[in-house]
Amino acid sequence: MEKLNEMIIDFLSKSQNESFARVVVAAFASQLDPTLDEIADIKTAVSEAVTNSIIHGYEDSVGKIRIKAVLYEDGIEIWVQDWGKGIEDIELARQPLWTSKPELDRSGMGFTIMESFMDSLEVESKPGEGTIVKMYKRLKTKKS
Amino acid sequence: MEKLNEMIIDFLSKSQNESFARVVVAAFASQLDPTLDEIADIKTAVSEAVTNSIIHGYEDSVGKIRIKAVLYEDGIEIWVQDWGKGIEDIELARQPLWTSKPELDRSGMGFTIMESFMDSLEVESKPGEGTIVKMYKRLKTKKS
Amino acid sequence: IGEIRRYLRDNNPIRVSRSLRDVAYKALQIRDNLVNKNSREPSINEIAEEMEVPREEIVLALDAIQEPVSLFEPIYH
Ligand SMILES: Nc1ncnc2c1ncn2[C@@H]1O[C@H](COP(=O)(O)OP(=O)(O)O)[C@@H](O)[C@H]1O
Ligand SMILES: Nc1ncnc2c1ncn2[C@@H]1O[C@H](COP(=O)(O)OP(=O)(O)O)[C@@H](O)[C@H]1O
Ligand SMILES: [Mg+2]
Ligand SMILES: [Mg+2]
Repeated sequence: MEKLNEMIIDFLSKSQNESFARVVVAAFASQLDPTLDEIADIKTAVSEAVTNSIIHGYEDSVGKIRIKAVLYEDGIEIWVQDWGKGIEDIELARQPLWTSKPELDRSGMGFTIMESFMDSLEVESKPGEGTIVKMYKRLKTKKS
Repeated sequence: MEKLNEMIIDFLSKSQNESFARVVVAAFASQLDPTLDEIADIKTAVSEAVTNSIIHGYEDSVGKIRIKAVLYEDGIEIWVQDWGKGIEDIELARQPLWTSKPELDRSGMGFTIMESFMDSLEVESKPGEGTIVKMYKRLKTKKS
Repeated sequence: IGEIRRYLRDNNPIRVSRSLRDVAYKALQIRDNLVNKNSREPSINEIAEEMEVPREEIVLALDAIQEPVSLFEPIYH
Protein backbone atom coordinates (compact mmCIF):
# COMPACT_ATOMS: atom_id res chain seq x y z
CA MET A 1 0.00 0.00 0.00
CA GLU A 2 1.11 3.53 -0.68
CA LYS A 3 2.74 5.47 2.17
CA LEU A 4 1.00 8.82 2.48
CA ASN A 5 3.34 10.33 5.02
CA GLU A 6 6.07 9.31 7.41
CA MET A 7 8.02 10.63 10.39
CA ILE A 8 10.65 9.56 12.88
CA ILE A 9 11.23 11.13 16.27
CA ASP A 10 14.01 10.46 18.77
CA PHE A 11 13.69 11.59 22.37
CA LEU A 12 15.03 10.71 25.80
CA SER A 13 13.51 8.17 28.18
CA LYS A 14 12.45 10.82 30.67
CA SER A 15 9.02 10.52 32.17
CA GLN A 16 7.93 14.00 31.05
CA ASN A 17 8.38 12.85 27.45
CA GLU A 18 5.57 10.32 27.69
CA SER A 19 2.80 12.87 27.21
CA PHE A 20 4.93 14.66 24.61
CA ALA A 21 5.32 11.46 22.57
CA ARG A 22 1.62 10.74 22.81
CA VAL A 23 0.70 14.14 21.42
CA VAL A 24 3.27 13.91 18.63
CA VAL A 25 1.75 10.66 17.38
CA ALA A 26 -1.79 11.97 17.85
CA ALA A 27 -0.96 15.14 15.90
CA PHE A 28 0.50 13.09 13.07
CA ALA A 29 -2.41 10.63 13.02
CA SER A 30 -4.86 13.53 12.93
CA GLN A 31 -3.87 14.04 9.27
CA LEU A 32 -6.11 11.02 8.59
CA ASP A 33 -9.01 12.77 10.36
CA PRO A 34 -9.72 9.97 12.83
CA THR A 35 -12.53 9.94 15.35
CA LEU A 36 -11.99 10.87 18.98
CA ASP A 37 -12.20 7.24 20.02
CA GLU A 38 -9.63 6.19 17.47
CA ILE A 39 -7.18 8.86 18.58
CA ALA A 40 -7.73 7.95 22.23
CA ASP A 41 -6.89 4.33 21.40
CA ILE A 42 -3.69 5.38 19.64
CA LYS A 43 -2.63 7.63 22.50
CA THR A 44 -3.20 4.90 25.05
CA ALA A 45 -1.18 2.36 23.09
CA VAL A 46 1.70 4.79 22.54
CA SER A 47 1.73 5.66 26.23
CA GLU A 48 1.99 2.01 27.20
CA ALA A 49 4.82 1.33 24.77
CA VAL A 50 6.78 4.45 25.72
CA THR A 51 6.29 3.79 29.43
CA ASN A 52 7.66 0.29 28.95
CA SER A 53 10.78 1.64 27.25
CA ILE A 54 11.30 4.15 30.06
CA ILE A 55 10.59 1.84 33.00
CA HIS A 56 11.66 -1.58 31.76
CA GLY A 57 14.00 -0.84 28.86
CA TYR A 58 16.18 1.77 30.53
CA GLU A 59 15.19 1.37 34.17
CA ASP A 60 17.17 4.00 36.08
CA SER A 61 19.30 5.23 33.16
CA VAL A 62 18.38 7.69 30.41
CA GLY A 63 18.47 6.34 26.87
CA LYS A 64 17.05 7.06 23.43
CA ILE A 65 13.54 6.14 22.37
CA ARG A 66 12.55 6.27 18.70
CA ILE A 67 9.03 6.42 17.33
CA LYS A 68 8.40 5.88 13.66
CA ALA A 69 4.93 6.48 12.26
CA VAL A 70 3.67 5.87 8.74
CA LEU A 71 0.29 6.94 7.43
CA TYR A 72 -1.53 4.79 4.90
CA GLU A 73 -4.88 5.27 3.26
CA ASP A 74 -6.51 2.92 5.78
CA GLY A 75 -4.55 3.51 8.96
CA ILE A 76 -1.36 4.24 10.84
CA GLU A 77 1.66 2.09 11.57
CA ILE A 78 3.59 2.96 14.74
CA TRP A 79 6.95 1.57 15.85
CA VAL A 80 8.31 2.29 19.31
CA GLN A 81 11.95 1.31 19.71
CA ASP A 82 14.50 1.38 22.51
CA TRP A 83 18.07 0.18 22.89
CA GLY A 84 17.57 -0.88 26.48
CA LYS A 85 17.80 -4.17 28.28
CA GLY A 86 15.42 -6.17 26.09
CA ILE A 87 13.00 -8.97 26.90
CA GLU A 88 14.09 -12.51 27.78
CA ASP A 89 10.82 -14.32 27.00
CA ILE A 90 8.51 -12.31 24.76
CA GLU A 91 5.62 -14.76 24.90
CA LEU A 92 5.61 -14.67 28.68
CA ALA A 93 5.93 -10.87 28.74
CA ARG A 94 2.83 -10.56 26.55
CA GLN A 95 0.65 -12.61 28.93
CA PRO A 96 -2.04 -10.56 30.64
CA LEU A 97 -1.09 -9.69 34.23
CA TRP A 98 2.50 -10.80 33.83
CA THR A 99 5.00 -8.20 35.04
CA SER A 100 8.67 -8.32 35.98
CA LYS A 101 8.16 -5.42 38.36
CA PRO A 102 5.31 -6.30 40.74
CA GLU A 103 7.15 -4.28 43.41
CA LEU A 104 6.54 -1.12 41.35
CA ASP A 105 2.84 -1.78 41.23
CA ARG A 106 2.91 -2.49 37.52
CA SER A 107 -0.28 -4.11 36.33
CA GLY A 108 1.24 -6.36 33.70
CA MET A 109 -1.50 -5.23 31.31
CA GLY A 110 0.55 -2.99 28.98
CA PHE A 111 0.88 -5.41 26.07
CA THR A 112 -2.70 -6.59 26.53
CA ILE A 113 -3.91 -2.98 26.29
CA MET A 114 -1.82 -2.30 23.19
CA GLU A 115 -3.18 -5.45 21.60
CA SER A 116 -6.80 -4.66 22.29
CA PHE A 117 -6.64 -0.96 21.36
CA MET A 118 -4.73 -1.51 18.13
CA ASP A 119 -5.41 -3.88 15.23
CA SER A 120 -2.08 -5.62 15.37
CA LEU A 121 0.93 -5.84 17.66
CA GLU A 122 4.33 -7.39 17.05
CA VAL A 123 7.15 -7.38 19.57
CA GLU A 124 10.79 -7.92 18.64
CA SER A 125 13.41 -7.93 21.36
CA LYS A 126 16.85 -9.25 22.28
CA PRO A 127 18.25 -9.19 25.79
CA GLY A 128 20.98 -6.54 25.97
CA GLU A 129 20.05 -5.04 22.59
CA GLY A 130 16.61 -3.53 22.96
CA THR A 131 13.00 -3.80 21.93
CA ILE A 132 10.76 -2.75 19.05
CA VAL A 133 7.00 -2.74 19.35
CA LYS A 134 5.20 -2.55 15.99
CA MET A 135 1.55 -1.61 15.99
CA TYR A 136 -1.06 -0.94 13.34
CA LYS A 137 -4.36 0.86 13.79
CA ARG A 138 -6.96 0.83 11.03
CA LEU A 139 -8.90 4.06 10.77
CA LYS A 140 -12.32 4.24 9.27
CA THR A 141 -12.44 6.68 6.43
CA LYS A 142 -15.12 9.32 6.36
CA LYS A 143 -16.59 8.13 3.09
CA SER A 144 -19.93 6.59 3.90
CA MET B 1 24.52 25.44 30.29
CA GLU B 2 22.92 22.14 31.16
CA LYS B 3 20.65 20.49 28.59
CA LEU B 4 17.37 19.62 30.27
CA ASN B 5 15.85 17.69 27.40
CA GLU B 6 16.40 17.09 23.72
CA MET B 7 14.62 15.68 20.68
CA ILE B 8 15.11 15.19 16.95
CA ILE B 9 12.36 14.73 14.41
CA ASP B 10 12.61 13.86 10.72
CA PHE B 11 9.66 14.35 8.40
CA LEU B 12 8.90 14.91 4.73
CA SER B 13 8.70 18.29 3.03
CA LYS B 14 4.96 18.01 2.44
CA SER B 15 2.83 21.05 3.10
CA GLN B 16 0.61 19.27 5.64
CA ASN B 17 3.68 18.72 7.81
CA GLU B 18 4.15 22.43 8.43
CA SER B 19 1.49 22.53 11.13
CA PHE B 20 2.56 19.13 12.43
CA ALA B 21 6.14 20.36 12.88
CA ARG B 22 5.18 23.53 14.67
CA VAL B 23 2.93 21.61 17.07
CA VAL B 24 5.72 19.15 17.86
CA VAL B 25 8.15 21.93 18.72
CA ALA B 26 5.56 23.92 20.66
CA ALA B 27 4.50 20.83 22.64
CA PHE B 28 8.14 20.16 23.48
CA ALA B 29 8.72 23.79 24.48
CA SER B 30 5.70 23.62 26.77
CA GLN B 31 7.85 21.63 29.22
CA LEU B 32 9.50 24.96 30.07
CA ASP B 33 6.11 26.36 31.06
CA PRO B 34 5.91 29.31 28.63
CA THR B 35 2.94 31.63 28.11
CA LEU B 36 0.60 31.20 25.14
CA ASP B 37 2.26 34.23 23.52
CA GLU B 38 5.69 32.68 23.79
CA ILE B 39 4.31 29.45 22.32
CA ALA B 40 2.79 31.40 19.45
CA ASP B 41 6.14 33.09 18.73
CA ILE B 42 7.89 29.73 18.58
CA LYS B 43 5.23 28.30 16.29
CA THR B 44 5.46 31.24 13.92
CA ALA B 45 9.24 30.98 13.66
CA VAL B 46 9.15 27.21 13.12
CA SER B 47 6.45 27.62 10.46
CA GLU B 48 8.55 30.11 8.55
CA ALA B 49 11.67 27.93 8.67
CA VAL B 50 9.82 24.76 7.68
CA THR B 51 7.94 26.55 4.91
CA ASN B 52 11.27 27.77 3.52
CA SER B 53 12.63 24.22 3.45
CA ILE B 54 9.49 22.99 1.69
CA ILE B 55 9.14 25.80 -0.85
CA HIS B 56 12.70 26.95 -1.46
CA GLY B 57 14.85 24.04 -0.29
CA TYR B 58 13.02 21.26 -2.08
CA GLU B 59 10.81 23.21 -4.48
CA ASP B 60 8.73 20.61 -6.31
CA SER B 61 10.44 17.54 -4.92
CA VAL B 62 9.88 15.82 -1.58
CA GLY B 63 12.86 15.66 0.74
CA LYS B 64 13.70 15.22 4.41
CA ILE B 65 13.45 17.99 6.96
CA ARG B 66 15.02 17.58 10.41
CA ILE B 67 14.21 19.61 13.50
CA LYS B 68 16.36 19.39 16.58
CA ALA B 69 15.20 21.07 19.77
CA VAL B 70 17.08 21.38 23.05
CA LEU B 71 15.60 22.70 26.27
CA TYR B 72 17.77 24.70 28.65
CA GLU B 73 16.92 26.31 31.94
CA ASP B 74 16.40 29.68 30.25
CA GLY B 75 15.04 28.80 26.82
CA ILE B 76 14.82 26.57 23.77
CA GLU B 77 17.25 26.06 20.92
CA ILE B 78 15.69 24.99 17.61
CA TRP B 79 17.51 23.86 14.49
CA VAL B 80 15.62 23.36 11.22
CA GLN B 81 17.65 21.57 8.59
CA ASP B 82 17.12 20.51 4.98
CA TRP B 83 19.30 18.91 2.35
CA GLY B 84 17.80 20.93 -0.47
CA LYS B 85 19.16 23.42 -2.91
CA GLY B 86 20.76 25.80 -0.41
CA ILE B 87 21.20 29.57 -0.45
CA GLU B 88 23.64 31.40 -2.73
CA ASP B 89 23.91 34.66 -0.79
CA ILE B 90 22.76 34.33 2.82
CA GLU B 91 23.13 38.01 3.66
CA LEU B 92 20.93 38.99 0.76
CA ALA B 93 18.39 36.27 1.57
CA ARG B 94 18.04 37.63 5.11
CA GLN B 95 17.14 41.15 3.93
CA PRO B 96 13.55 42.14 4.65
CA LEU B 97 11.32 41.86 1.57
CA TRP B 98 13.92 39.99 -0.46
CA THR B 99 12.52 36.86 -2.08
CA SER B 100 13.68 34.63 -4.89
CA LYS B 101 10.07 33.71 -5.65
CA PRO B 102 8.04 36.92 -6.12
CA GLU B 103 5.97 35.02 -8.69
CA LEU B 104 4.66 32.79 -5.87
CA ASP B 105 3.57 35.79 -3.88
CA ARG B 106 6.18 35.17 -1.23
CA SER B 107 6.63 38.14 1.05
CA GLY B 108 10.37 37.93 1.59
CA MET B 109 9.71 38.42 5.31
CA GLY B 110 10.38 34.89 6.59
CA PHE B 111 13.86 35.46 8.01
CA THR B 112 12.82 38.85 9.35
CA ILE B 113 9.90 37.25 11.19
CA MET B 114 12.10 34.50 12.63
CA GLU B 115 14.57 37.12 13.79
CA SER B 116 12.00 39.28 15.49
CA PHE B 117 10.05 36.45 17.14
CA MET B 118 13.14 34.67 18.43
CA ASP B 119 16.14 35.96 20.39
CA SER B 120 18.76 34.81 17.93
CA LEU B 121 18.96 33.46 14.39
CA GLU B 122 21.88 31.93 12.52
CA VAL B 123 21.69 30.63 8.98
CA GLU B 124 24.18 28.19 7.50
CA SER B 125 23.79 27.08 3.90
CA LYS B 126 25.70 25.78 0.89
CA PRO B 127 24.27 25.71 -2.63
CA GLY B 128 23.54 22.11 -3.55
CA GLU B 129 23.98 20.86 0.01
CA GLY B 130 21.23 22.38 2.09
CA THR B 131 20.41 24.81 4.84
CA ILE B 132 20.35 24.91 8.64
CA VAL B 133 18.51 27.62 10.53
CA LYS B 134 19.50 27.85 14.20
CA MET B 135 17.24 29.79 16.51
CA TYR B 136 17.12 30.46 20.23
CA LYS B 137 14.16 31.70 22.23
CA ARG B 138 14.61 32.79 25.84
CA LEU B 139 11.65 31.95 28.02
CA LYS B 140 10.94 33.80 31.20
CA THR B 141 10.78 31.43 34.11
CA LYS B 142 7.85 31.79 36.40
CA LYS B 143 9.23 32.07 39.88
CA SER B 144 6.64 33.76 42.11
CA ILE C 1 -35.46 12.43 19.66
CA GLY C 2 -33.48 9.73 21.45
CA GLU C 3 -33.47 7.70 18.28
CA ILE C 4 -32.30 10.58 16.16
CA ARG C 5 -29.58 11.33 18.63
CA ARG C 6 -28.47 7.72 18.60
CA TYR C 7 -28.52 7.72 14.83
CA LEU C 8 -26.35 10.82 14.68
CA ARG C 9 -23.97 9.42 17.24
CA ASP C 10 -23.60 6.06 15.56
CA ASN C 11 -23.34 7.41 12.07
CA ASN C 12 -21.45 10.56 12.69
CA PRO C 13 -18.76 9.81 15.24
CA ILE C 14 -17.06 12.88 16.63
CA ARG C 15 -13.97 13.76 14.65
CA VAL C 16 -10.89 14.82 16.51
CA SER C 17 -10.88 18.19 14.80
CA ARG C 18 -14.18 19.06 16.49
CA SER C 19 -13.07 18.12 19.99
CA LEU C 20 -9.77 19.94 19.57
CA ARG C 21 -11.69 23.12 18.86
CA ASP C 22 -13.70 22.67 22.05
CA VAL C 23 -10.53 22.24 24.11
CA ALA C 24 -8.94 25.27 22.46
CA TYR C 25 -11.85 27.63 23.11
CA LYS C 26 -12.02 26.45 26.70
CA ALA C 27 -8.29 27.09 27.11
CA LEU C 28 -8.61 30.63 25.73
CA GLN C 29 -11.51 31.31 28.07
CA ILE C 30 -9.51 30.09 31.05
CA ARG C 31 -6.57 32.19 29.96
CA ASP C 32 -8.79 35.28 30.00
CA ASN C 33 -10.11 34.40 33.44
CA LEU C 34 -6.58 33.98 34.78
CA VAL C 35 -5.44 37.26 33.23
CA ASN C 36 -8.31 39.04 34.95
CA LYS C 37 -7.63 37.35 38.25
CA ASN C 38 -3.84 37.74 38.37
CA SER C 39 -3.26 40.74 36.08
CA ARG C 40 -0.60 38.86 34.15
CA GLU C 41 -0.32 36.25 31.42
CA PRO C 42 -0.74 32.75 32.84
CA SER C 43 1.73 30.07 31.86
CA ILE C 44 0.68 26.95 30.00
CA ASN C 45 0.92 24.87 33.18
CA GLU C 46 -1.45 27.19 35.00
CA ILE C 47 -4.01 26.79 32.23
CA ALA C 48 -3.42 23.04 32.06
CA GLU C 49 -3.93 22.64 35.81
CA GLU C 50 -7.15 24.57 35.75
CA MET C 51 -8.46 22.48 32.84
CA GLU C 52 -7.03 19.20 34.05
CA VAL C 53 -5.73 18.52 30.55
CA PRO C 54 -2.05 17.81 29.79
CA ARG C 55 -0.27 20.97 28.54
CA GLU C 56 0.78 19.25 25.30
CA GLU C 57 -2.87 18.55 24.50
CA ILE C 58 -3.68 22.22 24.93
CA VAL C 59 -0.85 23.19 22.60
CA LEU C 60 -2.20 20.79 19.99
CA ALA C 61 -5.76 22.05 20.41
CA LEU C 62 -4.79 25.71 20.13
CA ASP C 63 -2.97 24.97 16.91
CA ALA C 64 -6.11 23.44 15.46
CA ILE C 65 -7.93 26.79 15.59
CA GLN C 66 -5.01 28.66 14.07
CA GLU C 67 -5.16 29.38 10.37
CA PRO C 68 -2.17 28.08 8.44
CA VAL C 69 -0.50 31.40 7.78
CA SER C 70 2.62 31.26 5.78
CA LEU C 71 2.29 28.50 3.27
CA PHE C 72 -0.95 29.51 1.66
CA GLU C 73 -1.40 33.20 2.22
CA PRO C 74 1.67 35.37 2.73
CA ILE C 75 0.80 37.92 5.38
CA TYR C 76 2.91 40.91 4.43
CA HIS C 77 2.56 42.15 0.92
N1 LIG D 1 10.67 -2.01 26.26
C1 LIG D 1 10.85 -3.02 27.13
N2 LIG D 1 12.11 -3.36 27.55
C2 LIG D 1 12.32 -4.37 28.41
N3 LIG D 1 11.32 -5.11 28.94
C3 LIG D 1 10.05 -4.84 28.58
C4 LIG D 1 9.75 -3.78 27.67
N4 LIG D 1 8.42 -3.74 27.50
C5 LIG D 1 7.91 -4.72 28.26
N5 LIG D 1 8.88 -5.39 28.92
C6 LIG D 1 8.69 -6.56 29.82
O1 LIG D 1 7.39 -7.10 29.60
C7 LIG D 1 6.66 -7.10 30.82
C8 LIG D 1 5.19 -6.88 30.55
O2 LIG D 1 4.96 -5.57 30.06
P1 LIG D 1 3.52 -4.92 30.27
O3 LIG D 1 2.50 -5.83 29.70
O4 LIG D 1 3.56 -3.52 29.74
O5 LIG D 1 3.35 -4.88 31.86
P2 LIG D 1 4.02 -3.94 32.96
O6 LIG D 1 4.67 -2.77 32.25
O7 LIG D 1 2.88 -3.50 33.81
O8 LIG D 1 5.04 -4.78 33.69
C9 LIG D 1 7.31 -6.05 31.69
O9 LIG D 1 7.08 -6.29 33.07
C10 LIG D 1 8.77 -6.18 31.30
O10 LIG D 1 9.39 -7.24 31.96
N1 LIG E 1 15.68 26.43 3.27
C1 LIG E 1 15.98 27.20 2.21
N2 LIG E 1 16.54 26.67 1.09
C2 LIG E 1 16.83 27.44 0.02
N3 LIG E 1 16.61 28.76 -0.04
C3 LIG E 1 16.08 29.37 1.03
C4 LIG E 1 15.73 28.63 2.19
N4 LIG E 1 15.22 29.49 3.11
C5 LIG E 1 15.25 30.71 2.52
N5 LIG E 1 15.76 30.66 1.27
C6 LIG E 1 15.98 31.79 0.34
O1 LIG E 1 15.90 32.98 1.12
C7 LIG E 1 14.89 33.85 0.56
C8 LIG E 1 14.25 34.66 1.66
O2 LIG E 1 13.51 33.81 2.54
P1 LIG E 1 12.29 34.44 3.36
O3 LIG E 1 12.82 35.62 4.13
O4 LIG E 1 11.65 33.37 4.14
O5 LIG E 1 11.32 35.00 2.24
P2 LIG E 1 10.34 34.18 1.27
O6 LIG E 1 10.21 32.78 1.77
O7 LIG E 1 9.04 34.92 1.36
O8 LIG E 1 10.95 34.23 -0.10
C9 LIG E 1 13.96 32.93 -0.17
O9 LIG E 1 13.25 33.60 -1.18
C10 LIG E 1 14.91 31.87 -0.72
O10 LIG E 1 15.55 32.33 -1.90
MG1 LIG F 1 3.84 -1.65 30.77
MG1 LIG G 1 9.92 32.22 3.71
